[in-house]
Amino acid sequence: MDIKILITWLIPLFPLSGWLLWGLFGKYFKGLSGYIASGFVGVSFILSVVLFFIVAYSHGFTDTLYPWVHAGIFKAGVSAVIDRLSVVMLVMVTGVSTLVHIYSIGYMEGEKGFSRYFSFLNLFVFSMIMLVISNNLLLLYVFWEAVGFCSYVLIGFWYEKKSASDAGKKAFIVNRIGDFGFAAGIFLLFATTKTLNYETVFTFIPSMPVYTTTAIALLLFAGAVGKSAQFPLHVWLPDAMEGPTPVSALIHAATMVTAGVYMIARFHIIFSYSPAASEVVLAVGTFTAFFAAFIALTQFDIKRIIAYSTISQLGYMFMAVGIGSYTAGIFHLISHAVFKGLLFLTAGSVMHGLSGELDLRKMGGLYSKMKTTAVTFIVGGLALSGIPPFSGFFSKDAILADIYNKGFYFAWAIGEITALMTAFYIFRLIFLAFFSESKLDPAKHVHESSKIMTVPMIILASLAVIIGFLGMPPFNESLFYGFLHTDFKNAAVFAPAVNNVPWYILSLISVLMGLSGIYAAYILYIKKTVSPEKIKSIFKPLYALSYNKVYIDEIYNFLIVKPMLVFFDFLWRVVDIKIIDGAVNGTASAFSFFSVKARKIQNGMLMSYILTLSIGAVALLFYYFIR
Amino acid sequence: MHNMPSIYGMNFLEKSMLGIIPETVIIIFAFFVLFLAFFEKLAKRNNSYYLSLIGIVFSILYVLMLAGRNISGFYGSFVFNGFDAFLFIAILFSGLFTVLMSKDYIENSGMPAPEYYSLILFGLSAMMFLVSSNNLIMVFLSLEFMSICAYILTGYIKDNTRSTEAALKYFVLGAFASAFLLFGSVFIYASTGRLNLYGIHSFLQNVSYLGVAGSGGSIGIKVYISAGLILFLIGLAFKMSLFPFHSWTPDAYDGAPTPVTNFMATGIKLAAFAIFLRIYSLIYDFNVMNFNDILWLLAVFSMTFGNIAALLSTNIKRLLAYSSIAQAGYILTGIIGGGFYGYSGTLFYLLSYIFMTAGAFSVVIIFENSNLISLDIKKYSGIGYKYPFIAASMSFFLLSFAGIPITSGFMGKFYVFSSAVKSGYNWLVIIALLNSAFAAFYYIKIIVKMYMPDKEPAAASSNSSVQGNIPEIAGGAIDEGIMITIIICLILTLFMGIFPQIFINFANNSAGFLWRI
Amino acid sequence: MDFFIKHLLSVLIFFPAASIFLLLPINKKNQGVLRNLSTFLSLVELIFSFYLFVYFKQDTYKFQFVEKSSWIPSFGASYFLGIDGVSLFLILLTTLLTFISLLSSYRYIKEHVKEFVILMLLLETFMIGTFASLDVLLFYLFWEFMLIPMYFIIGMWGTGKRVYSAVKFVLYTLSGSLIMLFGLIYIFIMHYNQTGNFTFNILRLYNTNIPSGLQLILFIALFLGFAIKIPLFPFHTWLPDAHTEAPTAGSVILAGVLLKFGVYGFFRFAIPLLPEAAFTLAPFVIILGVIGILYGAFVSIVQKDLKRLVAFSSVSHMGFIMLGLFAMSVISINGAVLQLLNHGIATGALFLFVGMLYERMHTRQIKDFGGIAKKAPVFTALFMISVLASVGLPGLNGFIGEFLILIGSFHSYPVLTVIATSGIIFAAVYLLWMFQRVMFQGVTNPAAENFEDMNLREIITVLPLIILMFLIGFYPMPFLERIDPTVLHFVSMLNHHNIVYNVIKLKTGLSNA
Amino acid sequence: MNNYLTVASIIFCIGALGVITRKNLIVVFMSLELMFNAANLGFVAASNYLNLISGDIFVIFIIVVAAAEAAIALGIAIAFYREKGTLDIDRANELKN
Repeated sequence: MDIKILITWLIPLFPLSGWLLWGLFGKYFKGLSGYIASGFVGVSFILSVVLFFIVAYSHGFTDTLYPWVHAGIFKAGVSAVIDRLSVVMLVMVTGVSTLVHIYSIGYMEGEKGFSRYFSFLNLFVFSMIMLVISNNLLLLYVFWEAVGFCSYVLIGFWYEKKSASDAGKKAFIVNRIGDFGFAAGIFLLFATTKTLNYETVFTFIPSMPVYTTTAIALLLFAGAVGKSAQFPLHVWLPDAMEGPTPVSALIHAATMVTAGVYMIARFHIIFSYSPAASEVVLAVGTFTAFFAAFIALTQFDIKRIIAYSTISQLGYMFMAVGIGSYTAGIFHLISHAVFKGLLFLTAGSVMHGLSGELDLRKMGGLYSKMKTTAVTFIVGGLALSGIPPFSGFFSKDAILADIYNKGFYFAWAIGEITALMTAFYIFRLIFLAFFSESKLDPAKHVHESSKIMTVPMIILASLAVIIGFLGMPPFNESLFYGFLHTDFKNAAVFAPAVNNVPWYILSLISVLMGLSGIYAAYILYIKKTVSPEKIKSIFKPLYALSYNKVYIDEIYNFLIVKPMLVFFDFLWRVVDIKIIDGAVNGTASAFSFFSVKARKIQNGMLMSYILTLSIGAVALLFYYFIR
Repeated sequence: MHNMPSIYGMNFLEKSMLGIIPETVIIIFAFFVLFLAFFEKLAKRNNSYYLSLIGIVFSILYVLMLAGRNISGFYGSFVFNGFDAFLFIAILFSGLFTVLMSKDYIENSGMPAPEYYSLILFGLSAMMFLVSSNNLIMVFLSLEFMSICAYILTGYIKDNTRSTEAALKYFVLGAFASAFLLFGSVFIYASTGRLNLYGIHSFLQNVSYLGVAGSGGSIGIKVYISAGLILFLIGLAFKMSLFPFHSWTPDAYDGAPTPVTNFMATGIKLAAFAIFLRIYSLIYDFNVMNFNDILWLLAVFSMTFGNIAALLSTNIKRLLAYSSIAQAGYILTGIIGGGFYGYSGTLFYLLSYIFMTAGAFSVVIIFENSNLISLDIKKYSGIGYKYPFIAASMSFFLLSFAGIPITSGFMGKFYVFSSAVKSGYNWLVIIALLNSAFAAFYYIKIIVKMYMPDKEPAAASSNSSVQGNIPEIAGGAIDEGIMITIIICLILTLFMGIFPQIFINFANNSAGFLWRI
Repeated sequence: MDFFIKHLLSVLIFFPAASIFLLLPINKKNQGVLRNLSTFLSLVELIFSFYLFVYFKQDTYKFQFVEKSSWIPSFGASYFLGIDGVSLFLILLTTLLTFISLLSSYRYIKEHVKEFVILMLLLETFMIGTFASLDVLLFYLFWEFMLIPMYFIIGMWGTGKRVYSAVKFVLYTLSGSLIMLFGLIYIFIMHYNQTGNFTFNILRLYNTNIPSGLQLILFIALFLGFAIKIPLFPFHTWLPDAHTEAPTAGSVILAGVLLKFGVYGFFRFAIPLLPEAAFTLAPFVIILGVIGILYGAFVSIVQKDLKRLVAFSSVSHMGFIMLGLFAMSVISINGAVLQLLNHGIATGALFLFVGMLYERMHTRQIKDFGGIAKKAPVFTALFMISVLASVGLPGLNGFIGEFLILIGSFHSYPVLTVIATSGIIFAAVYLLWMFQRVMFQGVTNPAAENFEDMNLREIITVLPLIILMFLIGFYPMPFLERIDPTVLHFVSMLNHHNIVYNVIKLKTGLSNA
Repeated sequence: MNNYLTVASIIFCIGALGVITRKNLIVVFMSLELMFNAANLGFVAASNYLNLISGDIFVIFIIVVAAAEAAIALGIAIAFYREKGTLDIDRANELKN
């Protein structure tokens, strides 16, 4: 067996075996399972790096492990596609996972169900890897749902909390709604092309009528909307913060939620051949970016703020893939994975330090108490708000510059405003948590987290500093672009560059946006020249809207969930029991009624018997003779 | 027509006698049994019981000896051929069962045994005469003979108001019906001038060749013979207990001693159907009148009425009575289906019918003998656990009535229904099937009572839950005669349900004799 | 050995019935012996049935293990057995589930153990016979008598309104199958009128040519019989009652095997005998199926009784199967057949778990549970796997079947398929919600405080099903490659009919013009 | 001969009506006899018309049978009277439904 193929299949094998081990024999391992699990993921990280270089210096390849489902003309195997896109994703996924695993050892210390946690974390890594390398839509769909399942389990890790198990259920069901569209897309694709294998499908796309392509693309995008928590299916992600923080870092920031972006990049041919669909992607992305940032402005739960910022950053990525600059999208995906993972881990460390406190209003002045955490957090924050030289700057500007140059000015404007808001809310968080005077009760003993937690944070922070330079502007001469764009060369160019404003002007604007956001936060929360209360009172309705997350959950509840339940109850109590079953029992009672009547004939009176007999006789004679 | 000459040609007395040997044997034994009554000592114990059994067995042997012969005696007023052989066997079996199951019953009732058994034997011989009779006089005589025995047997238990009342009703209605039969034969005679069935047959044939009896022709003959046939049919329909001539059935079945009920349900029905089949097959070929749609009506009404009435009845004997009305409807379906296939189907069904009925009644008798249990179905609750074998066989017979597969009932139903479909009576079959669907309800109701007493199994511990209201069989032991009956019926019902081929062959043979006329 | 393989089907059919005679002499007092012996016997049966799997030639659609001997010549009925890829797996499912349900009822069935085990074995005989028989009369014999043991099982060991449910079950299905009997008799007679000899050999009856109009009527007659068994949407009301009141073993067999007979009947009899009618009426059947999918899901959401919920979920799943079958594409029928197995496995497992819950807490009301996950991790894990299999989570068996069904049906019925696909959402809703309320959250019912985890016997009971879930989920080829040839042949046969049918229609159209 | 038969039919109907309407057991039996005799009349007329003897033979048999039946009838009537103390047939209503 060829070495690279061996490597390819070893990468998912390790987490899989990890899952089985902890799942079956978890209780024999106790704390050890954490280290071994991290080791497993680490190994597959190293392997993926090796694979990365193999691919970088040779070329991509595909391989089929075994034929999986063959029914009639339907053929799908367990097969992998290893090209530059997938290796990049692989390195990112396994890398972040490794760090999160290590971090979790400290974070989940002494948790009941420690092994269960790691088993499912391993299962998730396995599923994510498979999702990235899968070579046909069936396999993709399988692991598309599998990761959703993992997140369901991990969100509901503390299942005894109703809120937790609710959140898990919500995540799964909302994802299912998206997957419904995704599945429909796959059906349509199969109905038109009679195959689900990537290369074969892609060969069909250019010759396909554009409306079909659009339909397919939009249906697939529905799946992405669900998975990547875009509006209107974003509702599950904030609630998902009920899960352990490392889970949020890994699944709900770095990897799973970006699967939607990856999927679109993977199917760039389908999307690029349907401008309309891409328009929709762009629109949804833009709106979500703005909308989520707007909600994030006024939240007080630090994890929720970061969650909303994740949604908004994903919006950026969709903007990117929506205008056909897939490389930029992926680049932002990578850098975002790094700094958002960092932010979550640090937030987790804050929680850890405050023994589970999440409310900003009960924090403050933590800088002195937990320096490492604070510094790394600030690094993350700077990266998020796109201040050079942090990675966020390069990746976000690559996107915004592309958008401007391709002439989507409105989207660009929104993007810039969002950048401002982003900088504001993240620094609002930083200032309130770390710098403003302490509001937490002195009884609580605050402590810096243990090494095993801080080391991954530091690694990620340093990555957040350096990784950006891979995309050194001008972006389309950068290292990353050079490495990846070859995969997208077959994409149809539906949005050509209309004007060529040099990158530094645009970057300047966005940097200014970021800085002004930070400054606004500064004067509001440190200098206090303007009190937040005042702002609040000025924009009261807006504030209320933002604070209550635009009432989306409530709307869904009242417009969809409640009426449905009522309707279902009606179906059961009335249609099923009353009407259908009533008919069945009705016939039975009808028969018994007749029976009573019939036995009346048998009344025991001899005369009436004779009468019946002779009437019968007469009737027969009559019946015959009238005919 | 092959044996027409033998009908009008010279016959030797021996040959004639040969034809009626089985009946003769039975009658002789009947007289023996009757004589036993004169000697106090002999009347004690069960001599008469065993004697009548021996008689029946002998007669069966004779039938088997004669089987395959084709005899027509006494100037054509008797025939004996495969058809008769088959039905003789069936009738004798029903007599055998009746005798077997009545030992304890008669002892409990405290009535003298010899007369009883002799009456049963006389009744048997009458039935056999009826089956093989080939002349309107003989039909009438043997019918009356049979009925008189039945009347007496029905009212046999002295000082039992129910029994007497049943006899009364049965008698009045029976006489009324046979008056119809008689008047019918008047018309037939008046129009054809023949009393011999073959004679009538040939007459009709000639007439139909002349194109008279068909459409047009001398209306007189047509009207007379049709009226006669209808009246005749009414007379027989009464014995077959078809709606609306059924009304005696529930009361007579209810009031009569249960073995006698069994006798009526199996023997009399069998004989009536047999003679009807014979006459019908004679007149069927040339549509003197379109009998079938009248029969169609009768069948549909009978099965529907029977099932619906049985649905709520709580007395098991009445329930079986109603169900027998319904069964008559099903059997009639086969006759309507007609043709070789249909007739053999009918015969097959009749055969299976006597076995299941006899079985069911013998189970009823078991619980009647142990005087602790009445005929009320409620009292059957929970016997499934106390008497597993009896209850199981009872359920099996009931399922056979309901026509569930692997019982003979299913095969019979399938046979007659397919014959009806074959001759295009689809609606009849659909109605019949729907009927058997909801007929299943009341059969199952009894099984429910036996196996699923209305208390939570969780509540009471394993066996005490069902011990409570179950009767002890008097003296613990069940009469072996009844057990033999049950076992025979069980085996045959099962066997006819799974491997019916051999019985189908018998039925085919006898039906073939009908057909060749 | 050779003889054994040659007559394997007869052995499989009559071994359980024969083993009853082993059980009869045993005194009903010593229940342990009865239980163990009967379980062992069913295990032996299961092992026998593996031979079927091993010696099954997978590259042909022809019937295998054929046995033919004369039975009732004058009806042309013969003792004609044989299996193809479809009935093979259904028989395996039957033997497996019988073994499992016997094993599962050690604790549930406390009284009349003897009667119980005897009835179970009897039932097994008739179920296998139904799947194996290629002679219509033989099939009908097995098919209809099967009701009786099931009826006793529900009525004698059930709970609550058990008698009502049992009687309802029998009468409902009986009336259906009697109508069906009419249809079968009619075809039988029709074949006689055309060829002049009676036969019940299904392969011969396939060649009966029946005018289209008549086919519709006959199809409806057969349809009633099978649709009630499935049960298809408007005929489903017997199912919740029967399922709810039946003992665990009863529910497992009922859901796992008895519901399959309806689909099997369509596959083996209704569609091949009356192809034109099948093609004409397929849209209506599919619409009923899709209604069933959504309706079952909707109603399950609001159920308060665990078993009732699972019962309605069966309605929903069977809807998928009907969709797949009547879409009449190779892929979808493959999926439908696979889904038959999946439904048997997943729903059977669910009923087993519900039964265990009932044994421990003596209630089936969802509101009485909660917080069990903390007490019983193993139970939780296995229960969750079965729930997810029923939800149709990828990687477990349920997914493959549903996906094949949907992707196969989409081509001919896109809209209906999409509507049906929305069923996967609601499946997630009702099952996960149920799971959450039962297993997660805090303990509300004190009875749950000392909820003991599964013991070894129970684990052994469900383990085969769990393993199968993963096996079919990750490597369904052993199943599909045996099913596929049969289905291919089935569809090609139908298409042939269809072409002829269109030609006729064309001709008539021309003649009319 | 039609007239004979008509008369016979009329008598038959009268008999039937008698059976239906009358309550007294004895009268009912008499009406039954009447019906039988109507048949006799018909047979005699027919055989006379057709110049056949078989009808007359039948009549003999009928008379015999009627006698036998009368015996049974009286037996039952006596038993009934012994139990009920009356001959009103409406009192025979123990077996019903």
